[in-house]
Amino acid sequence: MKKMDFDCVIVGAGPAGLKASSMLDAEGFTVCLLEKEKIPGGKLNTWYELFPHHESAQAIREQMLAATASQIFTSVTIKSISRTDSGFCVRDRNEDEYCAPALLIATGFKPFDACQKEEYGYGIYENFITSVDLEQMFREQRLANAAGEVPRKIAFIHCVGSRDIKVGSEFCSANCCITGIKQAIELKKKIPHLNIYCLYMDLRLGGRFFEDCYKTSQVKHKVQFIRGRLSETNENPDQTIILRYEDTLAGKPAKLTVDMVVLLVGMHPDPSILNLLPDIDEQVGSDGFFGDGMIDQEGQSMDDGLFFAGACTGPKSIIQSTDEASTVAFRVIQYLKEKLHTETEDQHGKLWIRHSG
Amino acid sequence: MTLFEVFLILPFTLGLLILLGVLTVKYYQWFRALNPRNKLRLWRSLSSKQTFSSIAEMFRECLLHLRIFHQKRRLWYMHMSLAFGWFLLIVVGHAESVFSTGHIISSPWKSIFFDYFSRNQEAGGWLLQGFNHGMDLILLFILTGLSLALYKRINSRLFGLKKRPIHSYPDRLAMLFLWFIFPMRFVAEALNHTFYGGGGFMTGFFGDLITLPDKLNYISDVAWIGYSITLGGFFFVLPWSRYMHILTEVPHILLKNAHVQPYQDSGCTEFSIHACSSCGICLDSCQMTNLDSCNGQSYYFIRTVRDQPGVPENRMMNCLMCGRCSADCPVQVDTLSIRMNERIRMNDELPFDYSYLDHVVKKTPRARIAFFGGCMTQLVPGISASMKRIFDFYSEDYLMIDENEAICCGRPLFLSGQKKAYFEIMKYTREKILSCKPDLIITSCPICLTTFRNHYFFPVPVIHHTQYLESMISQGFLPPGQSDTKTVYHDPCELGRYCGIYSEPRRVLHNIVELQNKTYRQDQGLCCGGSIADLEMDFEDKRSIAADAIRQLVYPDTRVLATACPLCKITFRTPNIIPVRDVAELYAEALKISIPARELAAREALMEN
Amino acid sequence: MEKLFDRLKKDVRFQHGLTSCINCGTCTAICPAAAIYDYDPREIADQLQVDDETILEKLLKGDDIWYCGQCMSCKTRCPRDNAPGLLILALRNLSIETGYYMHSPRGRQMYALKKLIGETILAKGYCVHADGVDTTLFPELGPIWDWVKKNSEEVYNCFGNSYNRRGSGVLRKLSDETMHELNEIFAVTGTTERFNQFEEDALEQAEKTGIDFDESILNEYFRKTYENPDYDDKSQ
Amino acid sequence: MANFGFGIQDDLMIDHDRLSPAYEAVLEEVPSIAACISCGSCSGTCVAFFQSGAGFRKLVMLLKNGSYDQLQQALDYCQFCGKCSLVCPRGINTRRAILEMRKQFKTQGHDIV
Amino acid sequence: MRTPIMTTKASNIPFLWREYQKEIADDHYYYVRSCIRQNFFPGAEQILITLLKKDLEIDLCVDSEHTTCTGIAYHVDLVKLETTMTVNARQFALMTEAGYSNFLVSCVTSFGLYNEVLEIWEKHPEIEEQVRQYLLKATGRTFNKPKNLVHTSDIIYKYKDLLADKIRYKLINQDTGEPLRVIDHIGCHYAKIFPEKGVGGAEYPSVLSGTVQAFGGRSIDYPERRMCCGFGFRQYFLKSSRGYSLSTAYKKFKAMEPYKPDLIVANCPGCNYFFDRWQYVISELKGETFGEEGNGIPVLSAEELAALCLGYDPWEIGLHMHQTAVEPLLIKMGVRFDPDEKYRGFSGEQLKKPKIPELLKAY
Repeated sequence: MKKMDFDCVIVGAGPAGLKASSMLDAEGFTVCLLEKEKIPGGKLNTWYELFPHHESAQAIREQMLAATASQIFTSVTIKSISRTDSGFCVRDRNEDEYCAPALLIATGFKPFDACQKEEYGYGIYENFITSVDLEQMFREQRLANAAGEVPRKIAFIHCVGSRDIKVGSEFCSANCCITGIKQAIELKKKIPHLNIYCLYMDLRLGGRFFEDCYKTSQVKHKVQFIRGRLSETNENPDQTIILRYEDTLAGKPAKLTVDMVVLLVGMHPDPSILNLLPDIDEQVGSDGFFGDGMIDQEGQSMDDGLFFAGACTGPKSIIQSTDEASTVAFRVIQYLKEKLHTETEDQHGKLWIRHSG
Repeated sequence: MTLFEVFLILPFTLGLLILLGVLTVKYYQWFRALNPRNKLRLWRSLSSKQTFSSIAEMFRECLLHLRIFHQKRRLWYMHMSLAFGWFLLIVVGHAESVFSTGHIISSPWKSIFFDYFSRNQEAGGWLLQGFNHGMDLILLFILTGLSLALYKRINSRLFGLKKRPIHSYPDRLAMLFLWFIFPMRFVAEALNHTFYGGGGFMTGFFGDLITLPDKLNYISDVAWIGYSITLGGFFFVLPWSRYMHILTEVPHILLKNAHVQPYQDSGCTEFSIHACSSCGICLDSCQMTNLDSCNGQSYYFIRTVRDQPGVPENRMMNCLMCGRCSADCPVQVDTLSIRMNERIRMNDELPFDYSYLDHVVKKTPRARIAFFGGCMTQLVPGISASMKRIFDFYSEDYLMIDENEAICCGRPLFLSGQKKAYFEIMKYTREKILSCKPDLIITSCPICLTTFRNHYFFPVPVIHHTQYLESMISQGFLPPGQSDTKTVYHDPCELGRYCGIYSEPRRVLHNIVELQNKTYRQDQGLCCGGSIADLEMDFEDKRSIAADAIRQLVYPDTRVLATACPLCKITFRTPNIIPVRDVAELYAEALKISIPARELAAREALMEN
Repeated sequence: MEKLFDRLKKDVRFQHGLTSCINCGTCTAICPAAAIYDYDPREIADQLQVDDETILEKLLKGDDIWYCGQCMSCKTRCPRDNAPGLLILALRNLSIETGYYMHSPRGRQMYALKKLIGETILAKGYCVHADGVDTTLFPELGPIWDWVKKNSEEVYNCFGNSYNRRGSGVLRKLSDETMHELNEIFAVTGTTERFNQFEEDALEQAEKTGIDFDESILNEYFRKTYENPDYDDKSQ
Repeated sequence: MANFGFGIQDDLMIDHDRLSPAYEAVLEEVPSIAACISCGSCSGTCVAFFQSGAGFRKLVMLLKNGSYDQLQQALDYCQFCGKCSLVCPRGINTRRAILEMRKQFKTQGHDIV
Repeated sequence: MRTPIMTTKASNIPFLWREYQKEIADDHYYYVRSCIRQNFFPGAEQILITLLKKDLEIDLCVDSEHTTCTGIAYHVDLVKLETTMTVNARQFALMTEAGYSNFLVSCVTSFGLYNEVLEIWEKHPEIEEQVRQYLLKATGRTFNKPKNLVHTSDIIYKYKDLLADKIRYKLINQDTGEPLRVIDHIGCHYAKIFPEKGVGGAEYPSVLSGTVQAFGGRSIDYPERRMCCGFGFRQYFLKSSRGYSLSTAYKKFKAMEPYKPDLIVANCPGCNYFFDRWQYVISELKGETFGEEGNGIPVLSAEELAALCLGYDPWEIGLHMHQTAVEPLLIKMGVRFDPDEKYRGFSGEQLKKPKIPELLKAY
């Protein structure tokens, strides 16, 4: 039960949070990062290598941690967030209070729970994994199917939990396509004789060098791309999986038997923070992500000191969220400067101390 | 004749006999293989005065290698010294023996080993001395060439060759013998001088340097035998090596001047490929030599045809067929035809079915000019659009034959070796074009033009659109507009080397823009790299060739690269270095007036009334 | 003449059946018909996305719409909540209303179905009735069915004892009032009219192709359409 | 056996487990076909398309799916003009590939599966 | 200037269909029969009534005046949508007049159709209004929409545990003590059209598998499990396209073969019929049978299964009208039955036995 005062409280110590904090304390503001996990780094802790250049996620994480001087509180479970006259107060489970004029939400996203897409059989058949599970496998260096054997045929399923009204997510998660291709290449590097198939509807490879990845995967690694969305799956007695889909380029139903299926799960908004925030409804878009995604960033609540950055404002790659984080951080700085300036009119010392520090 | 002499002569004579034997057999077979029409051609030209010019050419090319002289001087000297020098050695040597012995007819070895046989006869006056010195001079002449040849192995750049050809094993063996022949002769003669005197200024001088006790005089005999063996060995290997060209060039020149081509004629092909001296100049002229991947240059190709039954596909298909190699070839081997033969042999039987084209060909309205754009032009609509505008301007009665329904001229099929399919397509295309009963056929695609000229046998003239434009200008219809855009013209392979159209486009351009390369050397045009003849090359390679060609073509201040082939235009676009325009497009721009002359006339008519 | 598409759009099944198609093919993947015929529900949905009269007319006159087996598996799968199965119903309905169904051999089979099912309904109030089906029309019914038919009274009366009689057991006879009501409904809602249309069109077709045609259920025209719709396409 | 007037029809479903030897062979010779993104530029420009109904992208697809009969028919229509190779955004050497396919079916005929 | 943003979606909260339970009323049902079942499996129709009335003491109204729902005619495009809706409306009217509000349907096609009609009315009240007009004009009747619409298999599922306590024979192989391997097939129109109308949704409906497990059997998952039986309405009714129906069913049989099922349970009269008869046809056409030693795989409906387990006499349930013999199953389960009674008629006389198929065994 202690009360701590900062200039800015950042919820979520993922890429966005860390980036923002590093920029803020470079400006001399005192910042605290609240992280619900045991260690900071957010999703960087779950990824193995990052697209498109296969950089090590761990290395990036270390860099980002090194870059920030802010206080990081881990294993923090937020109980409530309240708006005070001097800004915000975040109270966690053991009644500690973190108060600041500015609050930056960088809670990131939540991978789609593939169990919801029942016809795909994740959680029912053993040889189904999600792209997140695969990253885990990579990090543990054990690539094997349920029977513990090295797979010979693997299928990647695109758009799982994306662009699908039946699971209430009509948006495109934007990063699964490239993730799948990246993982396919990594797999092929580790298991040369592996046959890899990608079942896709469209390949949305907007980012820089993504197309190169795609072409490499085709020509160099012989990954086969089949245009058609998975419709249903079944398990054979030998635990291999039959995939049922249409080869939409041929206009005929098709089937494929594989040892293992990787579901490229979409990026969904994390509802856990939703109900904690004050006047939340007008902060959330129809897709459940924060903000309105307008180019006119004023849409983000400049006036009241509540800011959002990273994948909590829509599906983003790491580089995109850090970019956004820095822009938002800049706005936070402006906000704080104005606010503190107005404060200094009654108590001068504060400003002096602040800027001497 | 002593037993030793027999030993001395044996290797040489044996080699010579085997050589002559093999040669007669081979030549006889190849001659038999000539197809009757070509045989006839040959006889005709032999019985005409054509023969004399052929003989002159033999002298010029086989001995003096003048074509090389025009290209690479150092290389020329190397080749010439060896060829011409040896020739002289034989002729003068014979003369010498004739003079010394007295009888005109003397056994060859008498002259070959003259110094040996003329031992112990004291110097026969100043004339014989002169001969000795002359022979030494010739030998020196050859040895200088030889030393160059040796140096070429180390640094071919000195001779202006980017890449040194990698020879096959029989070639290397033959070369080894060849290299030893003249040094051996030199040594033999020198030693001969040491013990028995004679010889000229060089052999004499070196002979005097060596001082050995007389009882070692057999060394010189050994040297002579060595000489004989190298000679014999060389003769023995020759028929199975590239040195076959030394003799085969003679029939090759005769055939060439009788206009006998290797295309679809195995006999002529044999003569041609054996006439190739593997000098490696074609490696130099081939634009693909810069690509590390390529091994299809004519040098390697012809050697493979010569040495092994089946030619590996990539070697046969990986060629732009731009014709630069045969243009530069000192022996003028028709590499393109030979390549076509191989391609046809491989792919002629592939299945096809063009019956559906029956529906395509339909009656078209009559028109004076039939304009055939060709497939490639369809991808460059600018050309046909401009041509339309030009035709309208000159109020021509024309018809765009393949505007709506494209149909291929068939050359791509032909170049890939699918001859049967090609002639099938040709039927339809020909019919379609003639369906409008034109007086003149204009095409904007050099590829089509080549085919039309080679195989279509149209009853009416076929010209390229640049020729049409040129005729317009020469008739005095100068386009009103004249821009000062600095422009470089690129000669498309098929327009230049295949159809010999160089000056027309230049004259046209000269009248509408500021042409930077008015002067040109026939046959030296570069290839854009996009040739449909090449079936192996990756896109990246094609692009790099294009980029390379552009760099060679343009000047720093060049604004536009003009060409007269849609395919060149497309290919040059890929490296994205400089804007590429077709002559037609530039011409159309030069016609600033948008109202066609026809309408003008109509208006004037109105005014009058 | 009202545009075909406007008529189609009026059909509630069309409204429910098509929001927008992303051509993912989940429908075709599990479509039993697509695995057996040259048929692709995705394509049909896709074609209907644009208001193209000619395409629609081609569909209505063609064979494709008659291949669907109405299992509705497609509705479950579609990530955009379309239902090609419903579209098909709407299309077939329109095809019949416009008379285009006569252009397709498979469409023409409507007559056979009317004979088999339609008339049973109006006569007995059942879609299928034991008296109407036998192993000549439906050989797969098997020997057991011959046995049932032979002793229908004995067999069916075991279950409610009201076979073709008033009562509440199986295959009971429906009261005349009920049958009258049923016929009324058919008349009021325009299905009777449609039945007559089938008859007339069939007669016309039969005359065109010179095939015997009469009121009896098993006339030659019925047999031909029932057993092989392409009978007359053979000659062409 | 009894005759019911109907029978068990065979399944038209594409089986992607079945390998296509011809595809492997062509891929060996022309690796660039793996880069096909089925954009259809080739079909759009093909001079024989109105007849064959199969541009290069469809040829590759048929080859992959092992539907050789269709493929062969479409192959025979090709005029080899090479426009497809010029428009291909992935710079695939289409003409070489088609030549290779023709070879495959000349040597092996219908019976390869 | 701030743009208004919509509020967050409820559908973002995760939810598993498998655990989904639909609402099933406890009592007071108005019962409508199935055309196909009355013809081919009349026993199932009849036994259900006894089952509900006797064993579950449910108040059930068995009306003699309801007609077909015209479902088949509707799906073969014979009758217009309006007609079908009006006929269905008439059934509702009868229900209303009888003073009931829970509608019990025995046919899955009808079940789907009723649901669809209600859905349409829900979305388009004007259509409902029009249908009311039609009905009034044609019959002078009015109706209330049913509060609760359930399929017979739903009720059996609802009371499965209650029944499980009463049953005499479990789904257990008496010789081995192993639970019987049961294939469960759900009629397509049960949940595929409206997942929320079926127990467990469309992908893994537990309406049958749940019952089977409650009765001690083991329900098995196999490829093509969710595939249609192949009825295909017009595809089946026209001989020319009947191959569609057969081929689809054949595919399913081939898929389930490796799992050696002892029994197929379906909740749709049509599916029952096809699985039963196609086995016979396949045996005749291809000389191929799927069960052990040429017996074929017995096919039961949910009602028949429940009744059998409860110890009713197989012939009272009408199992003798199946083409694929059930005796092997009865023996496995240890059901006591009298073979001589099999072909006894209503009047009590012993009827002449039916012909025996060439390959498929019959007793």
